[in-house]
Amino acid sequence: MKRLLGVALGVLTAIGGFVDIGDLVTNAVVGSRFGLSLVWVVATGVVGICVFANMSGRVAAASGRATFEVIRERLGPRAGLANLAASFLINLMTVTAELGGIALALQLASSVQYLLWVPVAVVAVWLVIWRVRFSIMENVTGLLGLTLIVFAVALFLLKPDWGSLGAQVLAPSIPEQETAASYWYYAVALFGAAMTPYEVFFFSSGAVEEGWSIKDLAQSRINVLVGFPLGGLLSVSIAACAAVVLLPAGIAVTSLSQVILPVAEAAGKVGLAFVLVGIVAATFGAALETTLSSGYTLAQFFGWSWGKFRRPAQAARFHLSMIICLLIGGAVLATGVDPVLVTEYSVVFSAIALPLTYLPILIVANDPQYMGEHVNGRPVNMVAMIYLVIILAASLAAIPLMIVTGAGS
Amino acid sequence: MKTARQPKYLRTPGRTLDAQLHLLDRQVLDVDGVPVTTVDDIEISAPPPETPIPAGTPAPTLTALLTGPVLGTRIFGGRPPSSRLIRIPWRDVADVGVVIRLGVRGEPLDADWVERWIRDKIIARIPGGRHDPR
Amino acid sequence: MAIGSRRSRAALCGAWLVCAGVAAILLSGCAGAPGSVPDTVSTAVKDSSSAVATARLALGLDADGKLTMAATATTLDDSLKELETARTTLLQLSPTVQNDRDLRREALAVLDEGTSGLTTARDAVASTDGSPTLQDGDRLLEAAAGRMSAFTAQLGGQ
Amino acid sequence: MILGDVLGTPVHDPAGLRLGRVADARFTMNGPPGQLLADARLLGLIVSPHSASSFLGYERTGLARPWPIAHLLRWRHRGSFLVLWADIDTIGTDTVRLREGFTAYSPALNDTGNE
Repeated sequence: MKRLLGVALGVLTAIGGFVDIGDLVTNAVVGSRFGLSLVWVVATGVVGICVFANMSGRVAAASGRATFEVIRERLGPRAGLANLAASFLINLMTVTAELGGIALALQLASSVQYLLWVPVAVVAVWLVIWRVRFSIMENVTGLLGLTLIVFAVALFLLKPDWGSLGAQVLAPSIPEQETAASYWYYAVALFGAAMTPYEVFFFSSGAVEEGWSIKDLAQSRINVLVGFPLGGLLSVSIAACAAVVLLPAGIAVTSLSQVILPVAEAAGKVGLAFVLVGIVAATFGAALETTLSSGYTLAQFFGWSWGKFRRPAQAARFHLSMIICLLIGGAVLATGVDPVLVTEYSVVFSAIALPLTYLPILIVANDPQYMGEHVNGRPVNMVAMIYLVIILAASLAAIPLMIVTGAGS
Repeated sequence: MKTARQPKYLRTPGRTLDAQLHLLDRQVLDVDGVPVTTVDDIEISAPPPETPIPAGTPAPTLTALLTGPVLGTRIFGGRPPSSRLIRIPWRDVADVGVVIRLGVRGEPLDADWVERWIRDKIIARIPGGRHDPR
Repeated sequence: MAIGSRRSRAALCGAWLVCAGVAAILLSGCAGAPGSVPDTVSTAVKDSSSAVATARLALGLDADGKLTMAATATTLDDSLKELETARTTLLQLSPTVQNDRDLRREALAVLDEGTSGLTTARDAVASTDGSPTLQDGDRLLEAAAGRMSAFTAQLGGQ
Repeated sequence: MILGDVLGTPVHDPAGLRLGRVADARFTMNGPPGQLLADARLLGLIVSPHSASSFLGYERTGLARPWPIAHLLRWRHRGSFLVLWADIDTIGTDTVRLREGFTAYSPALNDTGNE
């Protein structure tokens, strides 16, 4: 019984933790402009993140090595540093975007200007990182994030034309008012949002934080294989709500306030309350994860002592670097830059940096010196290789598409 | 190049370590399992460069693992002065595996001075800095 | 030293590539799609009409009691910001021929109508003495939306 | 001497013919025991004729998965060989010169790439 509860808790937090500001914004933007014609990208991304998150978790459990240690060891210092620079920059952008997301959601709840909420968000995130135990942090934000299920409920309450939605999913076509370049630009963005590298850094480092061993792998596999696809379904329902309410009204999403309108239409103030709690929890959780990931990547590249399971004084550089990241994120937001815009850029940059992260994981997951008997099976390798090709294509296409479309405008 | 295509096999007694494959860029843990640094480079006791090595010179040995500024020069070129190298002597190394384990505590090592400085000057001064999260 | 310089050259080359890439992205991001005056005008009006539609949706939900005052106010603020951004892009244009100048003048007039509708709507939400009413705001926004879609249709017909 | 200075240096035979670059250095731990581990003596250098770039851990081991990556890297590393310390004449900053009549050994490690 206790074991079953553990599994359920793991799955639920995986669902609630899946969606972050990147998923929220990108899915709503895409839904309001392209309907459900890009759902296939979300599905592709979710399968990809399942494969690689699982692999990085297995490497961490079998060898005790987190992802960025592996990246440095395999790519060497130069390519490793290039990856560190890219990943760290993206992480910083994502931290900024998540902090902005918290502040924007609090503005929607209070009508107090979001810039005034930014310092509150920064301090709150830091306090949790400084004091709260890793597992409590994970479970609380994950469970509260589950309230985002209200998007799926809202979709049913809206009583959409399921046939036409289904047709958009199964026979995707580019809406006539949009160009092919924009379509593919948002395909790359959605892919980047689903496969953000920080999830793998966080997942594998979390495995070390919680001291996983091989026998915990079954549990983690269920969390990933059930939780992530359901989280993906949540992403799709965000897009579907936008496609049902906003697309026909001629609204292209550019701010967080537009994302919540379909829920309010379907479920009124109760729905609004749920969605605001969900957004705050999801962005707060993701702000914690990305801030920790910034610390993890730096510490693992340079070999510093890291981990929330240690006293802060026993991982001094790790904690200092996270404090600096949070301060930078807050400072960037204070310039008045639009957090939604930062989010859109961060997911595309994620897509660019994907290959350098996923290749070393795949290689090490095949190395018996690290893995013992738990090396990748042939089917996993095959799927992973296919994904490596997709990842490479998305990464190469991202910058040209960004320039051609003027970043999707 | 003919020699390279039909190589002879050499059997060596004892354990073999390839620098790139087994040592460089690996995590170094101290005797308590606390991360100390990463192996940024290796120092060997070879004769000075550019001088012919007389036949029969005994093979150089691996004297120390290096860290610190040497990482920057390994990536961007150049070479730090010998005095700025931070050394972890080979005699302190207890095991080489997926990680390199030391047989000593990391605390007093030179490789840990930045960590100590940041801990004592900043992190430990923030309330709760020594609080055990578990 | 030969090795050092070779390495630093390779590293420098990589650094340059990264910088160039970042610069290209920033330029493309800041400048937006470099387009003609009619393209920019059309994008600006389209963005504005999306903002006006958002405001109307929010007002409707507010009237039905489905949206809290804080959420309505924030949504209207965001819509106003969007309109202002569109307006700024139009003002930054430097049209060279009469046709383009006319186009920009008309577009600015259309946007102004949207702005006044939004201002009225915000006043209605904040109002404590019952005037203007939400209906006043919605009526103005509806008129603005009509002019925007007519303008877009006219642009498309050209 | 720092190993990073040697890695990547071009290797020439006594006649001045370029053989490749130093890809790695091999040590054996059969010296007199030190404090914790035996001393690691330099056995020789691994020379790769085509590229001295990183091999992502596929160096000289039997590892063949995942399929194209392992094969691609092995192909880039084809023709590499091990020269023993005794066959090295000079280690300079821009060349490593080998002695007359040096022997090229197979660089392969055994199965696990370890012991």
